[in-house]
Amino acid sequence: MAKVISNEYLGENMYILKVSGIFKGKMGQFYMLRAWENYPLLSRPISIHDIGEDYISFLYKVVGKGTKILSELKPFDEIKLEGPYGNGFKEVDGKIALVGGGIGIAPLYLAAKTLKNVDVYMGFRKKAVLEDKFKKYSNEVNITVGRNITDILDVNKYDYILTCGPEIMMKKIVAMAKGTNTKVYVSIENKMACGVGACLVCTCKTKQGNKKTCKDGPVFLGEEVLFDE
Amino acid sequence: MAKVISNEYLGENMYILKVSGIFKGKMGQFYMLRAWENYPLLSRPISIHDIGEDYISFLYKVVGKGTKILSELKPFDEIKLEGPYGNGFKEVDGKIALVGGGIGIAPLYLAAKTLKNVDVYMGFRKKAVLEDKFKKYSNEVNITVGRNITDILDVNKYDYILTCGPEIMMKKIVAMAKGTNTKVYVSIENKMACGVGACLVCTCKTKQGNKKTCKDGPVFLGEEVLFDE
Amino acid sequence: MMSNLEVEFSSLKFKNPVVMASGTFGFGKEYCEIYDIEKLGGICSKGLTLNKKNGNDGVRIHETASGMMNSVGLENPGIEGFVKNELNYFKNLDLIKIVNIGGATIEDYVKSIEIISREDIDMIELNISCPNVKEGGMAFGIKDSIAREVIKEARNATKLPLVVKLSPNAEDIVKMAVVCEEEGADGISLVNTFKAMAIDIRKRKSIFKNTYAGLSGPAIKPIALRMVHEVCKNVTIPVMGMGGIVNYEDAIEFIMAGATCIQIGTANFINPRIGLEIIAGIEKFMKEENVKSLDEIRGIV
Amino acid sequence: MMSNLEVEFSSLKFKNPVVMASGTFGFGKEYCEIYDIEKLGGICSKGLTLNKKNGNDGVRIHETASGMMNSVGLENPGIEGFVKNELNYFKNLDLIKIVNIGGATIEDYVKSIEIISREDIDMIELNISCPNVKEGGMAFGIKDSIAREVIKEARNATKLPLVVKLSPNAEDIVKMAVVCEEEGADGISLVNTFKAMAIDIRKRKSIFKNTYAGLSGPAIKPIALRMVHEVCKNVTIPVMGMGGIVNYEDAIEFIMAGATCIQIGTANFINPRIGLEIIAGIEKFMKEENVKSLDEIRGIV
Ligand SMILES: Cc1cc2nc3c(=O)[nH]c(=O)nc-3n(C[C@H](O)[C@H](O)[C@H](O)COP(=O)(O)OP(=O)(O)OC[C@H]3O[C@@H](n4cnc5c(N)ncnc54)[C@H](O)[C@@H]3O)c2cc1C
Ligand SMILES: Cc1cc2nc3c(=O)[nH]c(=O)nc-3n(C[C@H](O)[C@H](O)[C@H](O)COP(=O)(O)OP(=O)(O)OC[C@H]3O[C@@H](n4cnc5c(N)ncnc54)[C@H](O)[C@@H]3O)c2cc1C
Ligand SMILES: Cc1cc2nc3c(=O)[nH]c(=O)nc-3n(C[C@H](O)[C@H](O)[C@H](O)COP(=O)(O)O)c2cc1C
Ligand SMILES: Cc1cc2nc3c(=O)[nH]c(=O)nc-3n(C[C@H](O)[C@H](O)[C@H](O)COP(=O)(O)O)c2cc1C
Ligand code: FES
Ligand code: FES
Repeated sequence: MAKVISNEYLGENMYILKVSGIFKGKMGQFYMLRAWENYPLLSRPISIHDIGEDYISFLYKVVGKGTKILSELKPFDEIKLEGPYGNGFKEVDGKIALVGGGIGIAPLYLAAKTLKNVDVYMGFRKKAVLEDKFKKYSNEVNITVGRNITDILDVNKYDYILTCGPEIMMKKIVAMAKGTNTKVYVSIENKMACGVGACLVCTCKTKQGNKKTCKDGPVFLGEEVLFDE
Repeated sequence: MAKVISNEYLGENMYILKVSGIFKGKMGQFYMLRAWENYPLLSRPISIHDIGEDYISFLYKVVGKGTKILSELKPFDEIKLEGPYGNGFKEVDGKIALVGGGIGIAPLYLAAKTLKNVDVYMGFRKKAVLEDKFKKYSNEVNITVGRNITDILDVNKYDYILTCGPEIMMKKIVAMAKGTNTKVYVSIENKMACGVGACLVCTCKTKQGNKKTCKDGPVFLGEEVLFDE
Repeated sequence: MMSNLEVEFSSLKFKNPVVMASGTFGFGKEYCEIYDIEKLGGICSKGLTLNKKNGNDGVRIHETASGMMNSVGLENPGIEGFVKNELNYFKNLDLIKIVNIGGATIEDYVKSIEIISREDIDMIELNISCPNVKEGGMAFGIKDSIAREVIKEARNATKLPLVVKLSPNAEDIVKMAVVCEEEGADGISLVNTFKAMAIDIRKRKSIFKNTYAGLSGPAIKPIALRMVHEVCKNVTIPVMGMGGIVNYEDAIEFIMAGATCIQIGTANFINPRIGLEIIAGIEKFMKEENVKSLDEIRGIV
Repeated sequence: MMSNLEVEFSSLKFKNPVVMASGTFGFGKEYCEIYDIEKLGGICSKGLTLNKKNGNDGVRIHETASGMMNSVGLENPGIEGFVKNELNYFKNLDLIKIVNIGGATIEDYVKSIEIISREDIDMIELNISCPNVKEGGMAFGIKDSIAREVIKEARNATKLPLVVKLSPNAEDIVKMAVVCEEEGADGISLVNTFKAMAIDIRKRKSIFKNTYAGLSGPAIKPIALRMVHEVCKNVTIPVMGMGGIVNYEDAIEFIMAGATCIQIGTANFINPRIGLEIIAGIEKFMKEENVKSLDEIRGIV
C-alpha cells in the first residue's frame, strides 16, 4: 500500500498521479495499479512516467472503469502498486527520437530524462499537453494537433526511434524505417492479467514466435513485431 | 442522485449521514441507499433517522461492504436514494416507550420527534451515543451499557412500546408484554433485494401468514410475528 | 421514433424487446407506483403453481460477487388466488402480459395451464426448472426426455402462445431447445438461475436451508449469453434471452446473439427504473449505429 | 503451528491445502521472483500437450463482472519442451509438483503421460476439457461415456497419482466424478472454466476469435462450490476444489464442502501473493475456531 501525493488533471481526460514511496523502475517499465478491492477484477498496467527518490508518477488517460477510479484518487488515498514489470527501453546511444501519440507519451518522459539530448515528437487529437515539461530534457519538442505525428517525422535523421502510441502509428513508423539504418523500438499495449509472464494472455506475435508483452516486452524491436492484419 | 451534506462519526462504528434534498418519509420508513455503481450488487435498506425540509439523515453502523462505502462518503459526494419504503410506525397515542438496542435506535429518533412525550430506552454494548439529542424530544432517556435494556424496562407502565434492535431483544419485549395491555410494535430487519414488495426474499413469518418486511413492514405488531425458533 | 423498437415474437407484437423477468417484478403493481410500466415491452408474472405455496424457510437471499442467490421457493398465491386477486389489475396493463407457470407434476402444470388459458393474458411461460416429484426430484429442466413429456402436455393444454423457460442446469441446453421446438413451443426463454451454494463458515452450515439456491445477476451474464447464442443458432422459434442484463449494452449483446426479446431480472433491484433506461439505451444505440429495426442486428454474431 | 495445515491427498502429503491452478502460475518461475513459493502446498503446471502449441489468435482475455474470460488456447512448449527447458527448475521446488496434461486425442494423452511419468514429479492432473477430435470436437469433459475411455487409458499409462480435472460444462458433473473413481483416478479436481461469451456490440462480433472462451474468477464461485459439494458427497477419492477463490473464507467454504486441497487461479492476478495470504488466513481461522486439523471441518456441510 502506497499513498497518493497528488492527482493532477491535465485536460483531454489525462491525469498525472504521483505516489509517495521508494520505488524501482526504469524507462519503459510499468506497474500494475490497483486502487480498489475486488472490482474491477484485474489491476491495470500503467507505464512509469517519472520516478524520483521518494515518489513515482504515472500519466494516464481515463478510458474506462479502472482509470475512472484512479482519477478519483485524492492526496493520502491508498493505492497498490506491483512492479516494476517488463523490460523497458534499451539504453541506446546516438541520434534519438521519442515519438508518442496521445497517452503514448506517458513512458517517454522518463526516457527523455534518462537518455537526454533526444528529439521529442508528440501527436495529439485536440490539445497538446506537457510540452514544457518535455522541453527540459530534450533538444526539440515537435507537436502536431489533429494531424498525424508521422507527417512531420523524418526517420532518416535518427539512429533510434523509441515510440509508444496507437498501433497504427507505430506500425507506420516501423514501415517508414524499413530499409533505413534507423532502429525502431515500439512499446506494445496489450490487455494483461498477471503482468509477470505466467498467464499468456498478453501475447505479442513476433517473427521469433509468441512473446509475452508483459515479460519479454512491452518494448520490442519494431521490425520483429507482427502487427495485426 | 442526491448530495451528501455531512457524514459524522459517532464512535462504535456508527455514523450519521446527512443528505441534501427534499425527501418524503415518516418514522419507521426506510430508503434503499446506494453510493456505488454495480458492486456490491444490491442497495442497502437504512431507516430514516431524521428528516427536515431540505435534508434527510441516516444513522448507520459499519458492518460490511456497503456500509463501509457509505462511511467513506464526503460532503458533495453523490448518493442514490430510493424510497421512502415500508409502512413505518403507527401514530399511536398514550403512554409510549421507544426501545432501541444498538443501531436499532436509528429509526427511533424520528419517532421521538413525531410522537413527542415519549420515554426512551437505549441499550449499548460499550458506549452510549446520541443521549442528548434524544433528550430534546422525550420525557426521559434511560440507558444501559453492557447490560440488557430489557432489565430496566417495565412494560406495564406503557400503552405502547415501539422497538427496534436485535431480534432477541424484541422477542423478549414481546414476551414481557404478553398478557398485559401493552401493545408492542417491532421493526424487523431482513435482507432485501427489491425493497418494494416484488421479489419475496424478505419474508417475515406472522400469524397471518408470510408478510413482506419491505412492504407490509418493517413495522409489525409484536404479537403477530413468529420469531425464529 | 419509438416504433422501430417494436419486435414480433411468434404471433405477438411487443412495443419493444424489454420484458421484466418472472419473480423479480411481482405482478407489476409495485413498480407501477414508481414509474409508468406500460412503457415496457412486457412482463412475466411471478411463477404460479396450481396451489398456493408459502415458499422456503430460512434465509432467502444471499449476495455474491456481482450476483445474488435466491431461495424464494416459488411462494405464490396459486393460480386461483392470482385469478381472483391479481388478474384484474394485471390483464388491464397495456403491454404483453406473460404468466409464468411452475409445477411439480405434469398434472399440476396441465391444470394450471388450462385455468389460465381461459383468462385474458397474452402468453404462457412454462418454467421447467421445478423438481419433478415423480422422477424423484430430478428437475424437468435437466433431462430433455423428461422435459419433452411436460412440454407436449402443456402444448396440448393451451392455444395461447407458449414459451418454455430453460434452466442453465440442463444437461444439454441446445438439445433441450430443440425438444421445445419439436414439441410445438412458440418460443424459448433462457436462462433461469444457476444451481449454486454458499456456506457460512462460522456456523459451519449452508446459508440456505435447502443447501442450494439459484444464482442470478451480472456474474452469470457471460455464460447465459453463450447459452442464448448456442440455442439461437439451433432453433428457428424466437428466443427471449436473459441472465445478468444490467444495461443496454448487455441487452444488445443478447439481441446480437439472436434473442428477439430480452428479460431483466436482478437488475430491477439495482435500479427500479432500469427497464426504462435500457429501452432508452437501445434506442440511442440504434440511432448512433443507424439501425432501423432490431431485425438488422438480431443474431448477427 | 504450521503443521496442522498439512493434508493428505491420496498418497501425497501437502504442507497445506493451497495449490496454484494450472495456467495461472506458469511453471512457478515468475512468481518465485515475487515471493517464496515453496511455502505453498503445491502447484499445477500450465497445461501441456504432446506437441508445442502456439495457442489462439486474437484477443485472449476479457474482463467481466467479477470474472474474466480467457482464450489462451493451451499455448505451451509441449511435453518435450517442458522436460528440456522447464523441468529442471520445476522438479527441484520443495512442494507438491503437479503436471497438467491436455490433449485432443487419447493417443496424445497417453503418450504425454508416458513421457512425463518418467520424470521426477509428484502427480498428474488430467485436463479433460479439451476437444475430442475423433468425436467431432465434443470435449472429453462433457459426456461421461467419452471421458471414461480417456481416463481408463490414462490410468493404465502411469503409476503416478492421477487427478482428473473436470469441466463445469459436463452434462452431469456427479456422474463424471463417479466415472473417475470407477476408473481408478486417485483424485478429482474441479472446476475448470465455464464456456462463456462476450460480444463487441460496436464491431458486431464476438470478442474472441473462437466465439466462446472460458470464464473464471469470483463470479463463478457459487456454482463451483455447489459442484464441489455435489461431487464430494458422491465419491470417496479426494477432491481439489477451485473456482473463484479469492480469500481464506472462500477456501474454507470449499473445504467445508468436502475439498481436501483448494486451487487458486484468477486470484493470482488480483494479488500475486494471494497464496500466502490464504494460507495465513486459514491458519488464523483454525486458531480462532479451535480447529486442530482440517480433517475436523472437511465436508462438514
Ligand atoms: C504495458 C502497458 C503500459 C501502459 N501504460 C499506460 C499509461 O502509461 N497510461 C495510460 O493511460 N494507459 C496505459 N496503458 C493502457 C491502460 O492499461 C489501459 O488504458 C487501462 O487498463 C484501461 O483500464 P480501464 O479500466 O480504464 O478501461 P476498461 O474499462 O477496462 O476498458 C476501456 C477500454 O480500454 C481498453 N483497454 C483495457 N485494458 C487495456 C490494456 N491493458 N491495454 C490497452 N487497452 C486496454 C478496452 O479494450 C476498452 O476499449 C498501458 C497498457 C500496457 C499494456
Ligand atoms: C428496514 C431496514 C432498516 C434498516 N435500518 C438500518 C439503519 O437505520 N441503520 C443501520 O445501520 N442498519 C440498518 N439496517 C441494516 C442494514 O441494512 C445492514 O446492516 C446493511 O444492509 C449491511 O450492509 P453491508 O454491505 O455493510 O453488510 P454486508 O457485507 O452485506 O453484510 C455484513 C453483515 O450484515 C448482515 N446484513 C446484510 N444485510 C442485512 C440486512 N438488510 N439486514 C440485516 N442484516 C444484514 C449480513 O448478514 C452480514 O452478517 C436496516 C435493515 C432493514 C431491513
Ligand atoms: C428473487 C428471484 C425470484 C425468481 N423467481 C422466478 C420464478 O418464479 N419463475 C421463474 O421462471 N424464474 C424466476 N426467477 C429467475 C428470473 O426470472 C431470471 O430467469 C434469472 O434471475 C436470471 O436473470 P437475471 O440475471 O436478469 O436476474 C427468479 C429470480 C430471482 C432473482
Ligand atoms: C489464463 C488462464 C489459463 C488457464 N489455463 C489452464 C490450463 O492450461 N489447464 C487447465 O486445466 N486449466 C486452465 N485454467 C483453468 C484454471 O486452472 C481454473 O480451473 C479456473 O480458472 C477456475 O479457477 P479460478 O476461478 O480460481 O481461476 C486456466 C485459467 C486461466 C484464467
Ligand atoms: S499478462 Fe500474464 S503473461 Fe503477460
Ligand atoms: S425486498 Fe423484495 S419483497 Fe421485500
